Amino acid sequence: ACSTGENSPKESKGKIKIALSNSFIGNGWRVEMENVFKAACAMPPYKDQVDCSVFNAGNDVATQTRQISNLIAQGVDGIVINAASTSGLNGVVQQACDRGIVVVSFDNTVDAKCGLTVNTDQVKFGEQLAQFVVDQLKGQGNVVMVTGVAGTGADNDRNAGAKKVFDANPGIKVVATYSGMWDSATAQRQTAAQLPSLPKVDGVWVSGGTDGVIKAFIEANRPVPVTGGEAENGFRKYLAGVSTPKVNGMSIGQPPFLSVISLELARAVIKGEHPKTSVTIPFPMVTSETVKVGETVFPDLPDSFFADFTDSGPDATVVLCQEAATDGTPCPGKTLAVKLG
Amino acid sequence: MTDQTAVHAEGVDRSFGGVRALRDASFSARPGEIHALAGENGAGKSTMIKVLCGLVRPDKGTVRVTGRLATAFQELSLLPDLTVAENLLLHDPPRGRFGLVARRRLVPVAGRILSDHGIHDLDPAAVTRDLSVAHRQVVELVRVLATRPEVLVLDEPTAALQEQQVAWLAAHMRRLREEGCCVVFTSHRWREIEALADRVTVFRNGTHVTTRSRLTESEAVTLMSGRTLEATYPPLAPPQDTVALEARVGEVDITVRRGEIVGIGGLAGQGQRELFLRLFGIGRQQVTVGGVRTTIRRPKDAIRAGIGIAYVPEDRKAEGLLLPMSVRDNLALATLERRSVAGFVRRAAERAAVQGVVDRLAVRAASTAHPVGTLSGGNQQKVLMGRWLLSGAEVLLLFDVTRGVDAATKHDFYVLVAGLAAQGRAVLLYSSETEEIAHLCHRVLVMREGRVAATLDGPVGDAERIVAAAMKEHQHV
Amino acid sequence: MNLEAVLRKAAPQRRIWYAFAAAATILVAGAVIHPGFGSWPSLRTMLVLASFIGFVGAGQMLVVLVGGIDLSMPWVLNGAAIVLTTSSLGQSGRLPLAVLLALGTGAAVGLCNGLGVAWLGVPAVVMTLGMNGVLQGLSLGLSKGLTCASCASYAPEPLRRLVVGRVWGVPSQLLLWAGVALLVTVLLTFTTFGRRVYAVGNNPRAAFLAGVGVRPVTVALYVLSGVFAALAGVTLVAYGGQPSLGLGDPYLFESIAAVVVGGVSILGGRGHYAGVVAGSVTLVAIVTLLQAERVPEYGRNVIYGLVILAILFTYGRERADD
Amino acid sequence: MSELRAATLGYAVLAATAAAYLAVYTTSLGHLPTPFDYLSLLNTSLPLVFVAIGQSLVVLTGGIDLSVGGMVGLGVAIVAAGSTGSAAVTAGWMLAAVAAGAACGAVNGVVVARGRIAPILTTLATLSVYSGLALKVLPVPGGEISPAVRSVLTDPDLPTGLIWLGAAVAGWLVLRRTRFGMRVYAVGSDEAAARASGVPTVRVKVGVYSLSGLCSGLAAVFYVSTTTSGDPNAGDPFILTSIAAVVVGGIAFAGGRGSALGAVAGAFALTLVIDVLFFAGIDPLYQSLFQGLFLVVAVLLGSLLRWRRSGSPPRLRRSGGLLRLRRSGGPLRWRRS
Ligand SMILES: Nc1ncnc2c1ncn2[C@@H]1O[C@H](COP(=O)(O)OP(=O)(O)OP(=O)(O)O)[C@@H](O)[C@H]1O
Ligand SMILES: Nc1ncnc2c1ncn2[C@@H]1O[C@H](COP(=O)(O)OP(=O)(O)OP(=O)(O)O)[C@@H](O)[C@H]1O
Ligand SMILES: [Mg+2]
Ligand SMILES: [Mg+2]
Repeated sequence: ACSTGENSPKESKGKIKIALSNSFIGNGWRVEMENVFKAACAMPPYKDQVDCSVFNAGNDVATQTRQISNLIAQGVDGIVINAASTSGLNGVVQQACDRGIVVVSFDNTVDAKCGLTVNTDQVKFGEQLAQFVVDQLKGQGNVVMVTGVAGTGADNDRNAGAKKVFDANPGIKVVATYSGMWDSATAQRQTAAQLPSLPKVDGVWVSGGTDGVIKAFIEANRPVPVTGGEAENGFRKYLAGVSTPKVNGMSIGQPPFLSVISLELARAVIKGEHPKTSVTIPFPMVTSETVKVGETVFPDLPDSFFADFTDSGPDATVVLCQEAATDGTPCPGKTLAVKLG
Repeated sequence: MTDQTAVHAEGVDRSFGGVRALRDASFSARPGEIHALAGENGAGKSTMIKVLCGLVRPDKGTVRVTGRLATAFQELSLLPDLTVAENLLLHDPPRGRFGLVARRRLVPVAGRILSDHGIHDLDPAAVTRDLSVAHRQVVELVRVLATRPEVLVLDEPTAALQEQQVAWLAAHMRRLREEGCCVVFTSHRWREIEALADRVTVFRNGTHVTTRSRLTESEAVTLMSGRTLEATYPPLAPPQDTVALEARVGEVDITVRRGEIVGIGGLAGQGQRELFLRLFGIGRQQVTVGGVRTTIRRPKDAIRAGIGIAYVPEDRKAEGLLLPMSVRDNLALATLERRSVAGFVRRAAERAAVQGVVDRLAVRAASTAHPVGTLSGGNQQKVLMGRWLLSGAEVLLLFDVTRGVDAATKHDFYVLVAGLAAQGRAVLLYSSETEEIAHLCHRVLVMREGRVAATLDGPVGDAERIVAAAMKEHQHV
Repeated sequence: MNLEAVLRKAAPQRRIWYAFAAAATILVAGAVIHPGFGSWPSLRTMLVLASFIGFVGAGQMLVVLVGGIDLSMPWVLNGAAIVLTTSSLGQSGRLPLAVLLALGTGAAVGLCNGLGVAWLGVPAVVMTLGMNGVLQGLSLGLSKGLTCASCASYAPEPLRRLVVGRVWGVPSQLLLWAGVALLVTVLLTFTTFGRRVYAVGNNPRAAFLAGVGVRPVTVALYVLSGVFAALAGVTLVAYGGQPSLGLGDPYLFESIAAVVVGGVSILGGRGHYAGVVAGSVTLVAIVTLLQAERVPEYGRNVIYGLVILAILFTYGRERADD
Repeated sequence: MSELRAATLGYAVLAATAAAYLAVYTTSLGHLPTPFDYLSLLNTSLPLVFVAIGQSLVVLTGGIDLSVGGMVGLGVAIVAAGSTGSAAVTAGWMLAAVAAGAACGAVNGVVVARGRIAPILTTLATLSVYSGLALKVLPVPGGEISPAVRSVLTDPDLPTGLIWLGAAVAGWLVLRRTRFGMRVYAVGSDEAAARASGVPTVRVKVGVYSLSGLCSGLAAVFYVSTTTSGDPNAGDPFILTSIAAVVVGGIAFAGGRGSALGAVAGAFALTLVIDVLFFAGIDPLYQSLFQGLFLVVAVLLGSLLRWRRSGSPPRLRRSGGLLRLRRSGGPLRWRRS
C-alpha cells in the first residue's frame, strides 16, 4: 500500500519516514488529497528528505487502528492522518506519541491531545458562506440549508456557524434543512424531492454536494438562487459560467492540499525546524467574480473533482499543478514551498 | 370402564383449513393394556395422538391423560444435525461440575441407555442425519422409552423397522404393560396388531368406529374402509412383450414390459425409495427406455428419456406439489414448453389441456386456479398423477401413491393404474400396503436390504406370501 | 406446513393491495401534514426518485423470489455508472455501446453470483457480499479513484434527456420504469420461465423432481439482478450527469426494504413486481416527508425503522416453521 | 460434534492468514512481530470478537442479526456520553450499555419469535431504530473515559485483553454446556422437530437474540476502551464484518452446525487480513477486492472441507439430500441464506 514503492528499512538512508493513513478513499476529495500528497513526496525538497507511504482503511476505525499500529511497528518517524473517527483513534495515536512519533491529523482530525492538527476552521466555513448569502440577499429572503453527514464533527461545526449567522439576521428565513450526505447525487435527489413543496428560494447554503443541489434547481425549472457551497469543480463550472446558467455564489473548499501542509508540518517538526504546534490555514475561497478558468475551475475535469487542490494568489500557502491532483505525478521542475502560516 | 382410564378423549373435533381430520372423535385406553389404534391413511390417527399429547389443540372436545406421557411421532422429531447422544439426552443431559453438561459423558451415558434398551449396533456419537431411517426410528423409540413413561404413545413405530427391530420393540411394549403402563400404538400391519394388542380401536374418516378386544383382519378391514378390500381391485389386462424399461440399479435388475405392472414389495426402508429415485435420475444412472439406451443425471433427463419416465412420490407435500400454486400451474409444470411459443405460455391451450386431465381424473377442485394446497389429500395425489399424464410418460414410477388417500379415491386409483397399463404403459409400483401390491401387479419383486429377495408371479392375491418372502429367515413376531 | 399457511400464502395479490394501501397512507398523510407535498410536481419528483429504487428493487425481488439475496447491488450499480461515462466519453455516438457495456458488466457479475450460489453452493449472502467487495476494488482501482482522464466525461445527452426529459408532461424516466414494470410482470406471469421461478421459490425439491432446472433458473435470476442494478446505475448517472463514488451505497438496504414493503416473501415463492413499485414509492415518500418536516437525523432513522416494522407486522409475517 | 471439528474451518483460515502475516511481516520489516504487534492486534480485535460470538449464536438458530451495528453504536454512545473522568462512573455507564444491548436484543427476539417476522427483516428495521437512538444519545463523536478503566480492559502495554478474550471463550464453552446451549443447536437444526420434541423454541430464540445484544454491548465497552472515546456511527462496520467472521468461522447459515469459537478465529483472521494487505503493499484502491475474494475463497474452502467429511461433492450431496431426508420436507435450508 505504498505509492512510492519502498517501505523497507535499508532503502531509506538518512531519509525520514512519513506515512499517510487515510480513513477511506470513498470520494473524489480523498483521492485528490492522496494524489497531491504523493506528488509532493515526489518533488523536492521531500523527494530526497522524506520516504513516503500511503494507506487507506475502509472507513472503519478498527482497520485504521491496525494500520497505524503497523506503522508504529515499521518505526516511521511521522504519521499524517485523516481519521475515520475524530475520537476513534485516540488510543492508538497516544501509543504512537508515546513512541516519539510525530502525529499530524487533518480534515477529520484526531482529538488525542498529543497529536498536532492541520485544519481549516469549520465553524468559520459555515459562517463565511452564510454571511455571503445574507449579504447578497441584503438580509431578506428564504434560505435552504443542505447539511452533511450527521454525527461528524465537521458537519456539526459548519451547521453551527451557519445557524449563528442566519439567526442573527431576522430578515432571513430558513425554509428547509435537510442532509445531502456530502454527496452530489444524494444532495440532488433530496433537493429535487423537497423543492416542489418549498416556497420561493432566494439562497442556498450547502455543506457539500453543491453541484447536485444546483442541478436539482435547474431540473425543476427554478431560478438558481444565490449559492454558498463547497469547492466541487461542478459547482465552480456554474460560478464561472462554464456550465449554464451562470450562478451567483461563493465557493469555499476544504482544500485537499491539507495533506501536503500536514506533510510539511510533520517534516519540519521532525527536523526541528518548527515548534510542536497545530496549524490553522485560511480557506482558498472564490466567488463568481474571482473564479478563474484553468486556475480555480477546470472544465476538462469531473464535477466531483475538487477545484481547490491548489491555493492561488500572492501569499498562497502552497501552489500545485493539475496533474499533481489528478495523477499524483510531480509538477515538472518545481520545488515545493509550503507556508505554515 | 372409563372409571380408570389412562388416556381419555371425548367428542374431539379438529380441522386443518378445509380438511376435517377429526370429527366428534373419542378414544380411551386403560393402564396395563396395549391398545392399537387402527385406520386407513388419513383416518385421523396421528391427529388424535397429537391431540392427546397436546401438540395439536382440538377445535372442540375434552382430553384427559393420567400419568407421565411420552410420544413417538410419525414424523420423526429427531434433530438431524445433533448426534444420537445429544438427541437422547437433550432434555436431561449428564451434569458435571457446577451443574454443567458433561459433554464428554454424553456418548458413554447415551451408549448405556441404548444398551440398557438392548441396542448395541448403534454409535451414539454418530450424527443423526447420517443414520438409516430404521436406525433413526430406533433412536426415537429409545428416547421415549428412556423417559420411563406411564402412558406410552407410538405413532406407526414399526413402519420403518426391520423385523428383528419390531420384535425388540414388541418386547419393550409387553414389559411396560406388565409394569402396568398404558401403551397405545398405530400400525398398518395387521399381524402386529393381532400379536400385540389387547384391544383395538378403529378410526374411519376422523371418527371412532369401534373398540374391541377380538377382531379378525377382514372384519377390521371392513370397518376401516367401510367395505371389503378384495372387491375393490380391478382385473388386469395381460402385459405386452416389448420391454419398456430396463436398468441395473445397484444389485437390482429391473425389466418392465409395456402394459406390465411390476410391484416392489418388502418391508419399508429396504432400498425401494433409492431404487425409484435412481430410476428418475437422482444421481447418475444407465437406463434403457423404450429401447433407447441413455444415461440420466437429473429428473429432466428421465422425463425426456425415450418414451418418458414419470415419478410420483409418496411425500407429495415435500417432493411433489407446489402447495401455494394453482392446480393449473402444478399440472402444467413438467410440460410447460409443449404449450408455449417463444417462451410464452399459451394460456388457452394450457387451460384446455389441464381441464382435460382434471375431467379425466375427476379431480374435485372448485377451480383450477385454486391453490393445490386447498385440495383434499386424494385430489392432491390425482393432480400429481395428472402432471405425468400430461407429459405422456410411458413409464410410471409410483411410490406409495395411496398414502393418506381415502378408500374411494384409492379405488379410482387402482382402476386408473390398471387402465394405464392396459393402454400399454409400464408401471413400477411400491406401496406400504402390501395388499395393493398383491392384487395390482403382474409381477412382484420382494426387496430386502437393497437386493431382490424373491420374485413372485402375480397377481399374487394373498399378501401373506409377499410378507413371508419379505422376512424369510426373520423370526415372526 | 398446514393449510392455514397454505391459504395465507395463497393470496399474494392481497399483499399487493396492502403495499399500495401503505403507499397511499403515507402520501395522504404527507399531503395533509405538509402543504405542497401532495402537489403533482412533488409527486412527479418522488416517483422519479422511486424509479431508481424500483430498478434495484426489481433485481432484488427476482433473487428473493427463489430465497436468495443480492448484496452486490451497491457496487454493481456504481461500477456500471462508471463504465457508462468512461466508455461513452459523453459522445452520443458511443452511447449504445456504452449502455451495452454497462449492462453487460452487471450481467457478468450476476453470472458469477449465480454460479457461485447455484453450483458451488456458496450462501447467497457471502457470494454477493464478496462480489460487492471485488467490484468496489475494481471500480476504484481501474478508474484511479475516479480521477482518470475519461472519468471527466458526462453521460451522453440523449441518455440524460431520456431520464430528465418529459413526454406529455410525464418524465420519460417514469415511462422507462413503466416499461421495466411491464417487462418483469410479463416475464413472471406469462412465460414458462416465470412459472419455473415461482416453482423453485416455493419448493426447489419438488420443482427439481418435476424436471425444472433449479440451478439454471437460479443463475438466470442473478444475472437479471445484476442487469437491473446496472440499469439503475445507468439512469442514476444520467440523472446526476456524472458518477460519484458511493453512488450505490444507499441502494442496498433500500432495495431490500422496497421488496419486503412490496409484500414479497423473503423466504421466496411469493410476490409480484407491482408490490415492489408501491414499496419504492412508500420508502421515498417517508424519507421526503421526514426531511420536509425537518425531523432531525436520529428521529428520521427511528421513525423509518418503526414504520417498516409496522408494515411488516401488518402483512410481512411468516409462519414460524417456514 | 466436537468443538474442534465444528470450528475446523475457522482455525484453518486463521492459521493460513497468520502464516501469511508472519511471512509478509518478516520480509518487509526483517524481524518477527513484536509483543506490541500482538497486543494491538488483540485489542483491536476484541470488539469484533464479541459481536461475532453474538452473531454466531443467532446464526446457529438459523437466523441473522443485522442490528448489531445499531446496538454497538448505541452502547458506544451511552458509554461515551455518560463517562466522566471517574472510573466508577465510566464502569457504571458500561454496565448500562451492556444492559441496553441486551434489551435491544430481547426486542429483536420477541419480534422474530412471537411476531413471526423473518430475522433479516426484523433486524433490518431495528438497525435503523437503534442507530437513530445512538445519534440521539451522542450527536457528535467525543467523550472520554478514565484511563483506569482502559488499563483494566485493554491496556496498551499489558495483555489484559487476554483475560477478557479468555472470559469470552470460557463463556461460550459454558453456554455450550448448558441445556440452553444444546437447545440452540436443536432449534437451528430443525425448528419444527425441536418444537415437537418439547424444546421451547420461542424462549430459546428470545434468549439467543438477547445474548447477541448483550455481546454487542460488551463489544461497545471494549470499543470505547480501546479508542478511549465514542462515535455514534461506530457500529456500522460490525454488521458485515461480524457476518463475515461467522461465515469464515464455518458456521452453516442453515443453522445447527458450527461453533462460536470458529467465529472468534474468523474475527482474528479478518483483522489479520488487513495487516497482510498492509505489509504486502497492496494498492489501497484494490484492498476491498482482496477482502471480497478472501471471503468467497474461505467459504469455498469450507464447502470443500464438508465435502471431504461427507465424502461427496456438494452437487451430489444436494441430490443426495433428496435420498437422505426421508420425511423432512419443508423449505430447503439454503433458501434462508
Ligand atoms: N398439519 C396438517 N395440515 C393439513 N392437513 C393435515 C395436517 N395433519 C393432518 N392433516 C390431514 O388430516 C387427515 C388425517 O391425518 P392423520 O395424519 O391424522 O391421518 P393418519 O391416520 O395418521 O394417516 P396415516 O396412517 O397415513 O398416518 C389427513 O387427510 C391429513 O391430510
Ligand atoms: N443435482 C442437482 N442439480 C440441480 N439441482 C439439484 C440437484 N440436486 C438437488 N437439487 C435441488 O437442490 C435442492 C437441495 O437439495 P437437497 O434435497 O440436498 O436439500 P438439502 O438436503 O436441504 O441440502 P443439504 O444436503 O445441504 O442440507 C433439491 O431439493 C433440488 O431442488
Ligand atoms: Mg399418521
Ligand atoms: Mg438439508
